[in-house]
Amino acid sequence: MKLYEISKEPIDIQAVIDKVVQRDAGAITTFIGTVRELTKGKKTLFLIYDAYEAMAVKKLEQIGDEIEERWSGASVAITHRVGRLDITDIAVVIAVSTPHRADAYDANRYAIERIKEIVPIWKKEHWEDGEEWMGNQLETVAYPTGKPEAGDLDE
Amino acid sequence: MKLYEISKEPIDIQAVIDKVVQRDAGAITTFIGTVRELTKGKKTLFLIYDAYEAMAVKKLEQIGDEIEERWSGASVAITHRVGRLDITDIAVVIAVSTPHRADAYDANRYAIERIKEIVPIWKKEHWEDGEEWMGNQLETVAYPTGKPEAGDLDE
Amino acid sequence: MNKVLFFAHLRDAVGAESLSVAAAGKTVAELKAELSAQYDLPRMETVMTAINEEFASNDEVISDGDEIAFIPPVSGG
Amino acid sequence: MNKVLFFAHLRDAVGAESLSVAAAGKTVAELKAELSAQYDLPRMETVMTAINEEFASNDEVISDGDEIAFIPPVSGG
Repeated sequence: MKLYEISKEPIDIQAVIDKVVQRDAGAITTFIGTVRELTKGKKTLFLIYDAYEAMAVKKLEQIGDEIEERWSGASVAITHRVGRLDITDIAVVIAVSTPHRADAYDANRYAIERIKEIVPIWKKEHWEDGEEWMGNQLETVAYPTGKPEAGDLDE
Repeated sequence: MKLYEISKEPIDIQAVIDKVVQRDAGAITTFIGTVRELTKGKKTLFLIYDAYEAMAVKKLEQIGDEIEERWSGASVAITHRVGRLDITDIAVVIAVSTPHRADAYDANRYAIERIKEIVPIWKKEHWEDGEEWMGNQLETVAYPTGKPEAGDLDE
Repeated sequence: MNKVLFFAHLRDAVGAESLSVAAAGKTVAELKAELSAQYDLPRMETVMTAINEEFASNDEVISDGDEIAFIPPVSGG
Repeated sequence: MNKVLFFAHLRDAVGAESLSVAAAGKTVAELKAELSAQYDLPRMETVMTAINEEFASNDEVISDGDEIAFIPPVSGG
């Protein structure tokens, strides 16, 4: 069973959830990232996601390891879609199970924030009047050393 | 489509999620409450959930209304199971969609905390050496006026 | 007449899911006291009351036909 | 030889998914400068680098056979 996947096919949410079911978990949270039509008033037609697949899987695994270290008893599975996605299509599913519910929310949220920092996946937005590769940190963060800061990678 | 349900049958997670899909939502969170085997070192064999069904549905609706008022653009669906549940069975599924992800986590967590306060559903734990109706606030909170405080009901 | 519903450990104590009681004109507190005298109802200070599926205060007056429910501390989720 | 991978807007700028380059002995910074001179690579100060699928510093030295990837700011999730 692969806990961390990059998928060219639509993501089966239930299949991701099934990977984290455990007898000592009382809570499972999932985060489902979907393609939103309007961003800052601009209408998206569709998206293309591309990934550096081998490294992306490694970085998802790293995020899972970070979570299991930080939240005792946590179990994690993440699948990220690549290719063309239309409005309301699912880009990512994160499932986290923990013994108690507060941890399931916190650990899940940590996962999505980390994905947006260190997992090599890019989206290209297509609008009626153009298209562009998006970068969350585009022109707002520079990496003078060529890699993210230690805090980003190891925290 | 019923957004708030009490179900005697196993809950179809995907069906609950489908109810909150919207073109302007970029995030869906789900909370899945499952039956945990160990609680404070004691081994649960199975649970029975019982509900005051008509009122429980109303109170779930109230929670949904509270969320939609507090988190702009949020959409909510909740199904709670009743009857006998075994270890890892699903007791409750809460799905919340919002335009942005932070709200989807916060609103979802609000829902589960409110369920534990105001929705008339009870669980009976069965162990090897006995059984007991559980109350989260059992003997820790009294209701001298006969109902929860205004803050609990109206906040 | 009024239907009075019991749940969880109260149902076990009463031995019935509901009782038919003439409670019109009584307050919730009076009905609670009356039933506590007839049945061994434990921890009534932790029990909430609903009239017609809405939480009600101890001093609310019951009308004929109202459905009353005693709501022990809930444990859903 | 080294395989150098490009993604997102860098791939559009280079016009190829990857190039085969002799980069052994060079630092990441040197390779970046060299490729920037040949291609119009925008916003390289925001681009991270990976060697063999792990983030690497600008001063890391490339060995023969290492797979190099230039990682623009990511936008998954």
